[in-house]
Amino acid sequence: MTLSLVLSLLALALVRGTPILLASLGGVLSERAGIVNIALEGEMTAGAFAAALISFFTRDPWIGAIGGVAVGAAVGFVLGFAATRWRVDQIVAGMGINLICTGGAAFGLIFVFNQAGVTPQVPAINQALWPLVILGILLAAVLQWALSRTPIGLRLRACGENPHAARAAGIDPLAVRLAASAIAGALAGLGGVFLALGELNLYSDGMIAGRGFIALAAVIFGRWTPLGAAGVALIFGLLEALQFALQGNIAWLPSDFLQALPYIAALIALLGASGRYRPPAAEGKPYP
Amino acid sequence: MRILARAISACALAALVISCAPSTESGRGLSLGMVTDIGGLGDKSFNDSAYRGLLHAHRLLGAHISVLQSRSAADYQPNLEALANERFSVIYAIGFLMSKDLDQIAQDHPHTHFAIVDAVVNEPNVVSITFREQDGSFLAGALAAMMSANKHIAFLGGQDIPLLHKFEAGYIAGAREIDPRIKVDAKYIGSFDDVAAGKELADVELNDGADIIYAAAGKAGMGAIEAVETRRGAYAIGVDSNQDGLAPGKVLTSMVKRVNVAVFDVAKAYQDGKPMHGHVVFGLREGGVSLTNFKYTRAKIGPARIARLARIRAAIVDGRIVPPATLRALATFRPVKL
Amino acid sequence: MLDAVDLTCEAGEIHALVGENGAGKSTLAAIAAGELSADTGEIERNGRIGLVHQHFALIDRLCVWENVVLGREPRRLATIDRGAARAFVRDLGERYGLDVDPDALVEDLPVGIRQRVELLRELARDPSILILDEPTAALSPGEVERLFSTVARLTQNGVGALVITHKLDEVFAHAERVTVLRRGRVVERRPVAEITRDQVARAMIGGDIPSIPSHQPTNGAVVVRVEDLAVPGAIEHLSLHIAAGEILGVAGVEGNGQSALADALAGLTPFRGTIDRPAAIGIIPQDRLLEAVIPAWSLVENAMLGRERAAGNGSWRIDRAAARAQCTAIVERFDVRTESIDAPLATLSGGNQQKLVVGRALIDNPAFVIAYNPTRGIDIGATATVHGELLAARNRGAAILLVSFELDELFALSDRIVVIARGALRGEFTDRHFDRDAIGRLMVSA
Amino acid sequence: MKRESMKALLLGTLGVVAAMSLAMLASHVSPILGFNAFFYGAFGGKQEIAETLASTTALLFPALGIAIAFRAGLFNIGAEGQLLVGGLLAGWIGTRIEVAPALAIAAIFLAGAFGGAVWGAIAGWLKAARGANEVISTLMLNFIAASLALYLVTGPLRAPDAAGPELSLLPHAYWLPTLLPQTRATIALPIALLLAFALRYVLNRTWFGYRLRAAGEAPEAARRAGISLSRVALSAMAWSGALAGMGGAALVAGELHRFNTQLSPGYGFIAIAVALVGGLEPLAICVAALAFGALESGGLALQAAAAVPKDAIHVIEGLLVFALAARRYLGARGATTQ
Repeated sequence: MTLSLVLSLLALALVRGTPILLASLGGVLSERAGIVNIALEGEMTAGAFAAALISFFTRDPWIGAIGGVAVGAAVGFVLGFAATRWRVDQIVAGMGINLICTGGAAFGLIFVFNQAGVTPQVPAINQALWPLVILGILLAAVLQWALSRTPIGLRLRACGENPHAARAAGIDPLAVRLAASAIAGALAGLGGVFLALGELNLYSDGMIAGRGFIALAAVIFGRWTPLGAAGVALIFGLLEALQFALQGNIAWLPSDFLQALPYIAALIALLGASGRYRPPAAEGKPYP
Repeated sequence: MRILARAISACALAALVISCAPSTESGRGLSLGMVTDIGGLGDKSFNDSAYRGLLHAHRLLGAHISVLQSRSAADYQPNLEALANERFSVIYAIGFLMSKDLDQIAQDHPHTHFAIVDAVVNEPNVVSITFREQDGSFLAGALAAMMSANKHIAFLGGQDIPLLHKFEAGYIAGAREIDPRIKVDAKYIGSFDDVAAGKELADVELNDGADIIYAAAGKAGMGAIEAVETRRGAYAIGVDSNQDGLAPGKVLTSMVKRVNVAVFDVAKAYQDGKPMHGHVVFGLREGGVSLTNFKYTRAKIGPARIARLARIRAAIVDGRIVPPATLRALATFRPVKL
Repeated sequence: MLDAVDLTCEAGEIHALVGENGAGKSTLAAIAAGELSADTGEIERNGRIGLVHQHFALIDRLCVWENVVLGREPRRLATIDRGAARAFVRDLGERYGLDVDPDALVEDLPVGIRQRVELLRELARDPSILILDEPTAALSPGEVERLFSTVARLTQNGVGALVITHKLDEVFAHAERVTVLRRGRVVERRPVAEITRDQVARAMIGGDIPSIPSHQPTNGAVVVRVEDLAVPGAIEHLSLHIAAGEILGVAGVEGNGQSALADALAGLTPFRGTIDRPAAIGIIPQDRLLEAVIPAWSLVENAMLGRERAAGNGSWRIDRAAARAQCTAIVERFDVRTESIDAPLATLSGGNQQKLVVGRALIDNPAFVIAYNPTRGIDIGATATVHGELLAARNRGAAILLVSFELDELFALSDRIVVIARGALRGEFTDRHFDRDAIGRLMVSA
Repeated sequence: MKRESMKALLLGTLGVVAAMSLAMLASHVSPILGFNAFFYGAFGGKQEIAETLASTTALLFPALGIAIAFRAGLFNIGAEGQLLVGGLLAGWIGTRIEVAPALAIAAIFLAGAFGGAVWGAIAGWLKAARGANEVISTLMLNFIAASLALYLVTGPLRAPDAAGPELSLLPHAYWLPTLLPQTRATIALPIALLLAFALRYVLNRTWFGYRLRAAGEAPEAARRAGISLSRVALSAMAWSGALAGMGGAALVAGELHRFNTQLSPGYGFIAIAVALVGGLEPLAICVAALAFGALESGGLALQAAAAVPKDAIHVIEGLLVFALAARRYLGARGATTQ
């Protein structure tokens, strides 16, 4: 294998991994604040759809990108609000949000564009693909640092571990959780923007294709740390890239097996990790 | 008590049922029903193409039309059943996966006229429409081989299933017709929906040195077109619908599968009182499959190559070349001296 | 919970608040510290009231300094000034004699140290009054002395200390005034010098102190034998034996291998060495809510836990009539006060919950019983019932391993006491000749 | 029933109705017409009721399975994969055996249960032996199941007559007997209902169910009481998968009459919502499954009559999940203020 092939493989791994990475960072934030986030898939969908929609009407992809992030944040806010103020079971709320977002986007296509399945081509920010990849990795580092080194990070962690103790220290756990959930939505939305406007120039039903759930796995595999989750997301991207590269080159290996390769690798990794996966102590528990 | 509460809550929805009454279409005049496969409308591919045929019939023949989309294989049967019960004149099953369901329903509704695309159902009231995708793909492969500067081309499939092997086998054979030693990569995305993965996989093929990509992957195939857009000297070939306009100049041509023509023809024949029956094959000769007219790429391709394509097309039409329809047949395919 | 309580704590005094569990002490403390709000009445605070919780309200997976500075972090630009935070914790520790490594993870710390962290956290907020809720429940005698010397240092600096406790020894050794709370009302308040122990005790329970059945000499064969036990990270080379009709008390500071010993004997943790014990075994776990019961479930369902197959008489289905009968038997014999055996266990007081747990462990007359802090956090009446039942089981011939952090309890019940420290036995006291000072020294020996 | 609970319930229902009306108005359909179509589609006639019952059945099996795992404290999101593997094995066995129909149907269900159980048990074993997080493992196993099924049906198990990713039709005699003639409401529904009662009995009346609930409710207390959490994890996941796998078998033998890799439109995921809305109580889950089944089949009819897209029904399902979850909150608050 030549150096250029290796480099292109790594480049593909980064592109493939970044949307998962962005969503998983959101997952880390909200879960460290104590909110289980299985709504990442829906938030990515909402972000991607809104970005394409807004870019189409404003003809300005940057407004579209910002809009996608904002809509992702709004969805995250709804999840956070339901989980904190209404005390709705967080998994139930996440399920509901996933259903509403995927269905809503499909419906929006008909309603707005009067065509099913896919938007027309919209102005995109393809030139920002690599800056976004770098932004993702930087964000992981910044969040890692912020969680361990800043007052906000400490308070966020405290709310995920023991909201009662946080309350006693003068912190409002509900506000922190709500904010974390909204930021998580924004990050997942950015993941959707990356796909819709960074890599492509459209929204298409089913285009998120389970990346939000893979991001959730990255959160857990990465042991609820930003760098860990980012690493897992990128390794996953690398496995996918390998799968792409190997297809057709190993005649006796069916493509279906290769397509399952990243998931099989994840299972084997689980075997070896012999799981001391401890989620934040108060995760999923409503407060007060 | 809690169970009771839940039961009542579910029943509250049901309480609104009382208002219901049958809303069956009266079905005067020509009415056309269509059931899509899982790809659904918006696949930029054969469901959309069939829908265009339906719209055409609506405009030209004044037909009432209705489309039901399916979310899983389990939806085919009820969707077909629902249309049959609403007494549509002609009911189209778009996709080979519906053949077994249609067989049953056609027997249950002997007075309804059905059409199925991409499969053969042997019932008197069913017209089966299949296409010789390998023929059109053969031409696509030949064009790709002629256009490739690297002598390296690629195929990008949605899922690794027999239907797509027709595209793959025809494409590879067509390329070998031009250059027996040409390198052809064939990769499958594993999905018809994941547009980003389509683009990424196309990028892999381009990085490996391929410069022409034939994408038979429904919506996901749009990713391949995006992938070639920013690459100098790289081109894509679209599939099913005319995708040349998605990236003018970068899509050499599209291997159009004219489901719309077939759909319209079936409706027209029905209205004229001469409904089609049996197995109708749409190949190159019937205009069922063809390459587009190189609207944006004619200059790039040049008259010599276009003339050679015409010669190959003629050879397929008169049977001198028989493009392989399976990967097994591909193994024994030998280029024909024209 | 509380009814027209008034209480003052003055600067520089140690004020003891005593009462049975459930008398309302913790509620009062929470209201005073502003964590709960009262329906009527008012709290007048001169400065901040700090509260050191009974069940420490620390964040386990943060380190010491993070817990201490949470909410008022020293900053350098946008970040936490970690150097300053560590120095702050160290200085505070030195000033009050509370020696803790600022970078240690709280969950790795033994209970005694955690309490210091909790103290530090409150002291960091410059309280004018400090409330300590049951501060000595899990401390060794030495640590208790140390705690009170810290408190004394605080009061010298003008801080008022309200110490909630039920240990009268501490009241008479350290406090200046004592307030007795019973059923949410103040029933006695006097300077310590003007009241006797007996008067305080009577005020607490509103009557005579229940007596514990006496020890009858027994002479059974050895039924539990542990040889050269080792549990990685907790215990090394530990050997002991327990005879039928004997209560073996294990004294030690929490976190010195007691849990590993109990778990190994119960078959819950892997170990090396040999354990020879009867198959029939009754277990009273240490943390009731986490390890022993399912609070949302009914008494009947809780009474079955661990005995669910027995409730079906070997069949795969549960015989509900038999299960109810057994639950009723436990409720009656062990004096569990409840309106119904179908009520959720959470509706019962801690003492009654614990009586059910003890009853479940003893009802089948097991030959071997492991009792881990069997009376932690329950009232005197329930404590007396539990002690009585343990002795009754002993007198019937059961071998009992009693792990307790309350020396008084060990002295009252044990036939023999072994002292455990750092995962090994450090001494043994037989024939009920127990030397409090010697045991205290062994508990902290290396 | 408490007044607050009633009020919240009414509000939730009104919310869903309002959302549906908005959706219809947005697609230029009169809500009266739309609701008419919706309820007619769900309950309007024999065929419609049968379709509702068929969707109910398809959701009920995996929802009951999910309830088992959730009650044991295991977040099994792998019902989709378990259903697929169960269906695959059922569809394969059904084309391989030649015995009396009753025996064959039993064998098909057993095969489905076995396939699903194996797939669930993998995650259970990973949890029991290695402490692996079941969320990740079941999620990964979903993807693997999809790839495995596609490989097997297009590769080693490929049927000679198959055009797509599916196996041959089951012999007609092995098709599940129907409840209503000429419909897809089959005896799978009473089987599922029976299973719901059995599950309720097992959970509440047997020591196995007791251990399962104890392990889910208070794992540490259960462990200290001598209940092996590993064994519970393994058996709960196996039984959970078995029920989901039987759902696959029911789809294969009752609706499609063959295995197809696209046999489920995500029943395994929607069933999570069904199980949660039913509060993980088997009998309440039956009611919830009926409500979701009506939504599914009514939604399918809605797209025919009112051109509301097939996925829009997910919005309504999501709102229903939210409304019921919020109802529980409002109900709980009502209880504490009394």
